[in-house]
Amino acid sequence: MPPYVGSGWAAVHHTHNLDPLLLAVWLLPLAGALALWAFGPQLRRGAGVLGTAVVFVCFALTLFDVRGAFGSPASGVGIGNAVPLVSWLPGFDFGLLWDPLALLWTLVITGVGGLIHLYSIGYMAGDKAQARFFAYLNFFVFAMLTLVLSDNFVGLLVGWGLVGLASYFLIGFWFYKPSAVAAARKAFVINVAGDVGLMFAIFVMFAATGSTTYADVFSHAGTLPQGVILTICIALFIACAAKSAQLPLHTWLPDAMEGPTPVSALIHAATMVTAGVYLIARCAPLWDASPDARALVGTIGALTALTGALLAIAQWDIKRILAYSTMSQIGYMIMGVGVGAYQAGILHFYAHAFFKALLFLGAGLVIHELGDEQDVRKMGGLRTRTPIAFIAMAIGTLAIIGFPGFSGFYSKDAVIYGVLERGYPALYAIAVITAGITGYYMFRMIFVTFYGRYRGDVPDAELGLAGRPPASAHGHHGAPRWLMEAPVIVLMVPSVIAGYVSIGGAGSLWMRYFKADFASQPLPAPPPPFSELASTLLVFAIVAAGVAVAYLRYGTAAAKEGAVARLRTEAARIPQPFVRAFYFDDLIDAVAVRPARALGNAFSRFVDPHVIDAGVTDVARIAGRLGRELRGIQTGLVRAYAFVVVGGAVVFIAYFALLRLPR
Amino acid sequence: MTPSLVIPWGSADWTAIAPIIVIALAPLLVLLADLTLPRAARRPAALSLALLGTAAAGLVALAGWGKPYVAFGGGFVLGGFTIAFEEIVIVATLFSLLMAYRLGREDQTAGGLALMLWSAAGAMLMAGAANLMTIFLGLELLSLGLYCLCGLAGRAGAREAALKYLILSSTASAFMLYGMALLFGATGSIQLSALAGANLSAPLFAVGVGMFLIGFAFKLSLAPFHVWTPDVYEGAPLPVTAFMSVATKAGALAVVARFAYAALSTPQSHVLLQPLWILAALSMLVGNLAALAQTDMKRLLAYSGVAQLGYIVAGMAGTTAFGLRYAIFYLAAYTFMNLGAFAVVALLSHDREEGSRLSAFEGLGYRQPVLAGAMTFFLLALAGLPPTAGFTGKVLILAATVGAGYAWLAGVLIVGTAISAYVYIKIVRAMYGRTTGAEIKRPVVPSSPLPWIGVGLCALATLVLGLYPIAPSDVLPLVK
Amino acid sequence: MIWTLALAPMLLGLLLYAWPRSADAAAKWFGVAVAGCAFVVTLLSANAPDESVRWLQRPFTANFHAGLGGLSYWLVLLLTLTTACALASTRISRQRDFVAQMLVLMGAMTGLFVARDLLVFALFWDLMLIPVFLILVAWTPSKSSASAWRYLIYNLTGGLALLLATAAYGMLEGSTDVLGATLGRGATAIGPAWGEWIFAGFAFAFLVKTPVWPFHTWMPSAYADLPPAAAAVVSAVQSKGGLYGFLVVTAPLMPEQMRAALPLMFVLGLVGLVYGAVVALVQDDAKRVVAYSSLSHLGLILIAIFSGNPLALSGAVVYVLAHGLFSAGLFIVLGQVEQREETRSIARLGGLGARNPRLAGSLTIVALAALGLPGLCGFAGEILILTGLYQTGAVWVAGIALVPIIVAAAYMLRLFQGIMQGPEVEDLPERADASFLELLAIAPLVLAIVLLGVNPGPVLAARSLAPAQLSAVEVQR
Amino acid sequence: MTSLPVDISNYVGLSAVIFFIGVAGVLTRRNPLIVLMSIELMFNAANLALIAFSRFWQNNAGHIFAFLVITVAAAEAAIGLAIVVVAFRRAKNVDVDEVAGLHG
Repeated sequence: MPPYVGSGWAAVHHTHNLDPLLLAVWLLPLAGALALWAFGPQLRRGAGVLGTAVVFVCFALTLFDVRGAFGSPASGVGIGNAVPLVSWLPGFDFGLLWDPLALLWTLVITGVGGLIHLYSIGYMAGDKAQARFFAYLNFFVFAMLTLVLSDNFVGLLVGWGLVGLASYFLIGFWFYKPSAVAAARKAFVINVAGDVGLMFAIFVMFAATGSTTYADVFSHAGTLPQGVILTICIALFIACAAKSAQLPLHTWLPDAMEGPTPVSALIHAATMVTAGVYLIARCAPLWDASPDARALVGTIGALTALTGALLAIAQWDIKRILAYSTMSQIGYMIMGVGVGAYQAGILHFYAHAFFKALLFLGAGLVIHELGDEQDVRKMGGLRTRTPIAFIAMAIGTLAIIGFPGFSGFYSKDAVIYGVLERGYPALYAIAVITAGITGYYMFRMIFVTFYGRYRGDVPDAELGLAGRPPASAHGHHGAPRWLMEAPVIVLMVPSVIAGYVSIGGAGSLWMRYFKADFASQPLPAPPPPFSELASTLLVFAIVAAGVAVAYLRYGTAAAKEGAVARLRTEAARIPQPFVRAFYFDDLIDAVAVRPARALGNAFSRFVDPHVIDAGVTDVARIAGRLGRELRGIQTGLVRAYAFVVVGGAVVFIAYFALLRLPR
Repeated sequence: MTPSLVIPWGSADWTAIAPIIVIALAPLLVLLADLTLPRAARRPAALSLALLGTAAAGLVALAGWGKPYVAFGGGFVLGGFTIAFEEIVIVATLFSLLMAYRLGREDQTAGGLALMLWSAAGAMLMAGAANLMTIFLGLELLSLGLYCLCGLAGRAGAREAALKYLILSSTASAFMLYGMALLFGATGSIQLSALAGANLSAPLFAVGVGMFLIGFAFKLSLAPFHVWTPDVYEGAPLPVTAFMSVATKAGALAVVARFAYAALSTPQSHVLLQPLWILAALSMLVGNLAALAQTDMKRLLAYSGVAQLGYIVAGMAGTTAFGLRYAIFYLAAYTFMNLGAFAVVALLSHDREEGSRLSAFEGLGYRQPVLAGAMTFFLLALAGLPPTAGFTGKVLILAATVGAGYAWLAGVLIVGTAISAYVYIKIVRAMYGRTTGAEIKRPVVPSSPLPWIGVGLCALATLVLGLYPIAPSDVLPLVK
Repeated sequence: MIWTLALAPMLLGLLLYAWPRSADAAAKWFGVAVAGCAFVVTLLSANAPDESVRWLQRPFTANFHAGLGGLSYWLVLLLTLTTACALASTRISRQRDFVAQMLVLMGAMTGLFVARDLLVFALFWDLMLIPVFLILVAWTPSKSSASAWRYLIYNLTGGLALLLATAAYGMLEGSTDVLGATLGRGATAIGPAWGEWIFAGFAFAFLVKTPVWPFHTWMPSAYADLPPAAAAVVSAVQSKGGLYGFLVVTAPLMPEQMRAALPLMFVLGLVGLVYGAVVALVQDDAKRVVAYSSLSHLGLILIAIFSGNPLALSGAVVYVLAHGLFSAGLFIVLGQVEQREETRSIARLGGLGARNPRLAGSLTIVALAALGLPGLCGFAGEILILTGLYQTGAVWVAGIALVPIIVAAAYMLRLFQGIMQGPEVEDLPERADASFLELLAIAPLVLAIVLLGVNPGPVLAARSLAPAQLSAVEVQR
Repeated sequence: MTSLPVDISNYVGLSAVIFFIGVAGVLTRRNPLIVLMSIELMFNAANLALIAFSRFWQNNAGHIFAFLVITVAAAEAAIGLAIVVVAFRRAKNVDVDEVAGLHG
C-alpha cells in the first residue's frame, strides 16, 4: 500500500474548545425548525422570514471561516479542527469536523439554501401550512449540516437519515395528494435502504478498526486488507446510490418531484442528492486504496449519467426532465469522485448546485405562473410571459450543457477529462455521449417551453393528454413577484462564474483550497491519447450536435407551427422502455415489494393461525374433549362407580401381587 | 402376654388423646342444649357450643406440642405430625361450622353439628393412629358420621349422595380392612412400626400394602378411585362438603403419610409406594381435565380437590423428610384456600338454593366487589398463582419432587397446573367479564353472615402462609 | 424504600376500589399521581441500597431481596414513566377499576424488576399476569375473551416452567438469592446434568413473554384487545421481562447453556425479525402492526443478548428501553386515534393529519423512533447491536438483520400515512385535535426518545444487575 | 419367611373366596339391601382372615381387631339401612340403578 493513503488524517487536530461559531451554524437551523414547528401558526407570514433569516445568518457565519481554509490549520478553533461532542462507548465518539470539504458544502447548503428559502416565501405565500414548510426546510438544513459536519460515520449516518426524513416530509408536504404520499414513502424507504448500506459499512469498519471516526478509520486505510476496504466501499456506495439517485436506486428521484418546487431545487437538485458525492470525497482515502471500488463506482456513475440523460429525453413534465437531468449530472459527479478526480467532481457539484437550483427555480416561476401546470406540452411561448424564468433557464441550460464561459463548462470538462486521465476510456466515451444527449434534452425543454405558441388553452385530448388527473393548485396569491425573482436573479451570477475558480490548473484557487484534503496520486501511464483541449473540443462538438438535433426537431419555424399535432404523435410513439423508465420500478417491485407483501400475507393468513397456533389450539381442544369424556364416564350409577373402583383395585392389586422384591 | 386387671395406661395416655375427648364430648353439650333450650335459642346455642368445643379441642391439641408420647401401647402417637394434622382437622371443622348455621332442617341442625364433631374426632384419631386397629377405628368413626351428614339436606340429591357414599366408601373400607388383615398376617403385628421390618418379598405383604392403599386412595379421592367424589360433594349439604373436602383428606393423608414414612421408608420398599405416585400424577391430570367441563361450583371444587390431593401426595414422593413437611404445608394451604372458596359459595346461597351454580358468579365483580375479590384470591391460590399460599405451596412441592428425584412428577404437576388455570380463572372471568346483556340482578340474601368470618380468616391465612410459609419443621421424628 | 415502590402502588390500587364511583374521572389523576411519584422516587433513589427480608430457609434460601441498581433502575423508570403517560392519556369506561388494575400491574412489574431473588422474580412474574388478564376480560371489545385466555394460558405455561426451573435451581444451589451482586455468594454456574433442563425452563418462560417467534401468537390479539393504556404498558414494559430475564438470570447464572443455545436463539430471533416485519407490512389493524413490529424488534434484542458481545449487549439494553418508549408512545397515540375515530383499520382511516396536526406530530415522532431513524433511540440500539454482532463474527446475522430495517420503514410509514395522510375520509367522525393535556401525556415519552437517542451513555453502563458477573459470558473475539 | 402352614392357607383361601363373593355382590346386585349384605360379607371375610392369622401368630391382636370390626360393621349396617330407607322411601323399586340424579 502506498504510505500516503489516509496519512493526512493523522494530523486532524482535536480541540476541546467548542467553537461557538460552528455550533451556531449547526444548531441555529434546528432552533429555527423547532420554533417554527411550535409557534408556526402564531407567526403567520413571519414564518418564512424567520426561516430564511436563520439560514442566511448561518451563511454569514460560515463566510467568516472561508479564509481559514487557505491558511494552515489554526490552533483553537476554526478550519481544520474536530470538536468532540458526545461519547457513547469507545469507538462511538461524536464530534464536529470543520475542514475545507465540510466548509464548501456548508457554504452551498446555507447559501443556495438561503436563496431557496427566500424564494419559498413567495412560492408558498398562499399555503396555509407555510410555517410547517419552513420548519421542514430549516430542519433539512440542520440535517444536511449534521451530515457534512460530523467527524465520524455514525454522526454522518444520523445526518444521512435525517436528510432523508426531511426529504420525506417535503415530498409529502401536500399530504392530501395520494401521489405525493406514495412518492414520499418511496423516497424514504429507498433512502433507508441506503442508510442500511452505510450501517453495514460501519459494522465492517468498526470490526476492522475499532472506531467509527473518520480520523481513526482513514488512518487504517493503508493497512486494511483489500477485501475489507472493497466491502466498506461497496456498502458506502449503496448509501450513495440511494441518496444520490444512482442506478438502480434512483427511482424515487423523479417521483420526488411531487414536492413543492423549491424543495426540488434545494433537496433534490442542489444539496441532498449530492450527499453521495460528499461521502465519496470524504472517504477518498478508502477509494484511493481500492482500485476495484473506483472502477465500480465510476462505472455506475457513468451508467447513471447515461440513463438519466436518456430518460430525460422522454419526459414531458418539466420537473421530471430536470429530475432526470439531475440524476444524470450526479452521475457525472459520482463518476468523477469515484475514479479519483475529486476536485473535478466536487467542482461539478459546486457549479451544479447553482445552475440546477437556478433551473428549478426558473421552472418554479413557470409553474407558479401557470397555476401548477407542469406538463411542457401545455406550455410553449413563455419566453415573453415569464422573461426572468426564460433567462434563468437559458443560463442554466447553457451551464449544464457546458457552454464555454458558463460554470458547467469548467466542471464538466474537468470531470470528463479526469476520467480519461485516470485510465477509464470506456467511461470517458459514455460521458461524452451523455454530454451530447444533455444538449439535446435541455434544448428540447427550452424550445418546447419557451418558444412557439402557448398551448395552455389547447384541449388535453389534442395533446394526447387525456385522462391525466387535474393539477391541484396549492393556492398562490399575495406575495410580490420580485420575492421569487430576486433569488433567481442572484443565482444567475454564480451559475455563470462559479467555474472560474478552477481557472489556472494546479495553481488555481480551487486546487489550493483542497491542497490538504486529497493526496495527489500519480496518474496512470500511458497518458491520454489527446490533450484536455482536444477533449474539450470533442465534447463541445458533440454537445453542439445534440443541440442541433433539438433545434431541428423543436426549434425550427415549421416545428413550432405544427407543435400540437407533433407532440401528440410523439407522445404516443415514445418506446415502451422509456415510458417505463427502463423497468427499474417494476424490477424493484418484483424483487422486493411484492415478495415481501406475499410473504407477509402468507404468514399472517396461514402460518400464524394454521401452523403455529394449530398446535396450541389443538392442545386446548383435546383438553376440553378429555374433560367432556371424563364427564361422560361419570354416569351417576353407583354400580358403574363400583366397577371403576374395583377395576382400579384389581389393577392395583395385580401390581403388588406380581411384584417380586429381593429379600 | 400376662393378663392384668390394671389398666396398663396412665394419665399421659389420656392426655395424648385429650383433644379428641374434648371434641367428642362437645356434641353431648350441643345435643343437651338442643333438648333444653327454647326453640329460638337452639340453633345459635348449638352452633356456639360446637364452635367453642372445637376451638377448645384445638387449644388442647396445641398444648401437646413438643411433648412427644407414644400412647396406648403404640395405638396412638402424639407428636408434631399428629398435632399438625389435628389442627388442620380442627380448622376445617371450625370453618365448616361457620357455614353450618342452616345445616338440615331446624330440628336437624344440632344433630348435624354433633355428627360433624364426631366425624372430626375420627379424623383426629386417624392423625395420631399408629396401629391398624386405631386407624380402622378412626376411619369408621369419621365415615359413619359422614354417611349421615351427607343425607342431611332436603334434596333428593342429598339422599342419593348418602347412598352412594355409603356403598362405595364401605366397599373401599372393606378392601382396606382386608389389606390390614393381610398385613397382620404377613407380620404378626398390627403396629405400623412393625411393618418396617417385614419381609418385602412376601406376596401377602405386598398385596396387603396394595389393598390398604386402595382404601386410602379412595378416601383421598385419588384417580381412578375418585369417581364418588363429585356426586357426593354435589349432593351433600354445603358445609358437609366443605368439611369432607378437608377433614377427610387430612385424616386419610395422615394415615398414608405415617404408613409411607413409618412402615415403608426403606429404599427397597420404595417400589411398593410407586403406584401411589402414579395415582398422584393421574389425579392431577384427571382432576383438572374433568373440572374443565364443570358448571357447578361444588362439582368443580370436587374435581379440583382430586387434583390438589394429587399435588399433596406428589410432595411425599420418594418419602423425603422435606417432602413430608411441604406436603403438610400444602395441605394447610389447601385447607384455607379451599374452605375460603366454600365460604364464598355459602355466602352466595340463599333460601333453598346453594349458590354453587357457576352462573351465580356472573358479574359478581360488579355486584359484590369485595366478595368477588376474595373469591378471585382463593381461585388464584388454588391455581397456584401468587401472592398466595397456593403459589408458595406449589413451589415447595416442586422443590420436594425435584429434590427427591421425581422430576417427571414435577412435570406432570406443571401440566396439571396449566390445565387448572383455565378451570379456576374461568370463574374469575365470569365474575369480571362482560356479562350478557343487562347485568344479572340476583337477590343476595345470605342465609347467615357467619361465613364472612371464614372468608376473611381464610384470605388472611392464605396470604400470610404464602409470604411467610411456616413449614412444620419437626414433624418427622414423631412419625412411628 | 424499594419494596415500598412495588407494594405501595399495589395497595393503593386495591384501595382504589373504595374510591367513590361519582369521582370516576378523577381516579385517573390519582393513578397518574401515584405513577408520577413512583417515577420521581425511583429517579432519586439511583443508589438506594439493597433491601432484604428473609423468606424461606428450607428447602433453599429465598429472600425478599430487592435492589435498584443497574438495569433495574432504568426499567423501573421506564415502567413508571409509561404508566403515568398511559394513564394520563386514557379515556375509558369504569375508569376507577381500570386505574386500580393498572396500579396493581405497575406494582407487580416493579417487583419483578427490583427482585434480586429468583423465587421472588418468579412470584412477580406470575403476579403480573393477573391484572392484565382482568383488564382483558373486563375491557375487551369482544365477548369471547379469547385473547385473554390466549394471553393467560401462554404466559402462565411459561410462568410455570419458570417456577419449576426456579425450584430446581434452588434445590441444586441451595439458594435462589443469586441475582444481586452485593449480597450473598456469587452464583456458580450450573453443570450440564441439570443445567439444560433448568435453562430450558427459564428460556421457555422468557421466550413466551418476550415473545419470540414461534411463541408469539398470543401477542397480536392481546395487544389489539387491550385498552391502549394497558397495551402500552404491557408491550413497553411487561414484554421486557423476558429479555430482562435473559440478561440478568440466565446470562450470569448459566453462561454455558447460553452459549449452547446460541445457534437456536439466533435462528429464532432472525426468523422473528423477518417474520414480524413482513407481517406488519400487511396488517390492517393499526395495533397489530405495532404488535408484529414488536416481534421483529424483540427478535433483534434476543440475538444481541445471546451474542454475548459487549457492544451488542449495551445496544440490547438501549434497545430494550427504546422499544419500551416508542411502543408505549405508539399505543398511546393509536389509542387517541381510536378514541376519536372509533376504528383502527388503516384502510378505513386516512387524512387525519389535516385536522389533527398535534396527533399527527406525535405519531410521526414515535413512528420514526420505531423505524430506527438515526438520532432517535431506536437507532442507537440498532447500530450498537448490529455493530456488535458483526464484530462477534456473526456477519450474516448482522447482514440479514439489516433487511427488516428497510421493511420497518415501509410498514411504519404505511401506518402513519394510512392514518394521517392522503385525502380526508368523509364518513369518519370529526373530533377535535389532541388537547394540550393529551400532548402533555405523550411529551415525556418523546423527550425520553430523543434524549436516549442522542446520548444513551448513562444507560450503556447498566448492562446487568452486576457487571462483574456478566463479564463471565462476554465473548471477546 | 416360609410359606404358611396348610391349615392357615385354607382359612385364608376361604376368606378370600368370601371376600370376592362380596365384591361380586356389590358389583352385580341392584338391590341396595343385598349390596349392603355383600359389604358385610367382605368385612366378615376380613374378620375370618384376622382370626386365622391371630391364631397362626399366637397373637390376640387379631381377635380384638375382629371384635372391633364386628361392632363397627353393626353400626354401619344400622346407618346403611337407615339411609336406604330414606333414599328409597318415595321410590317404587328398590334399585340402586334408579338413583342416578347426580352425574357428570
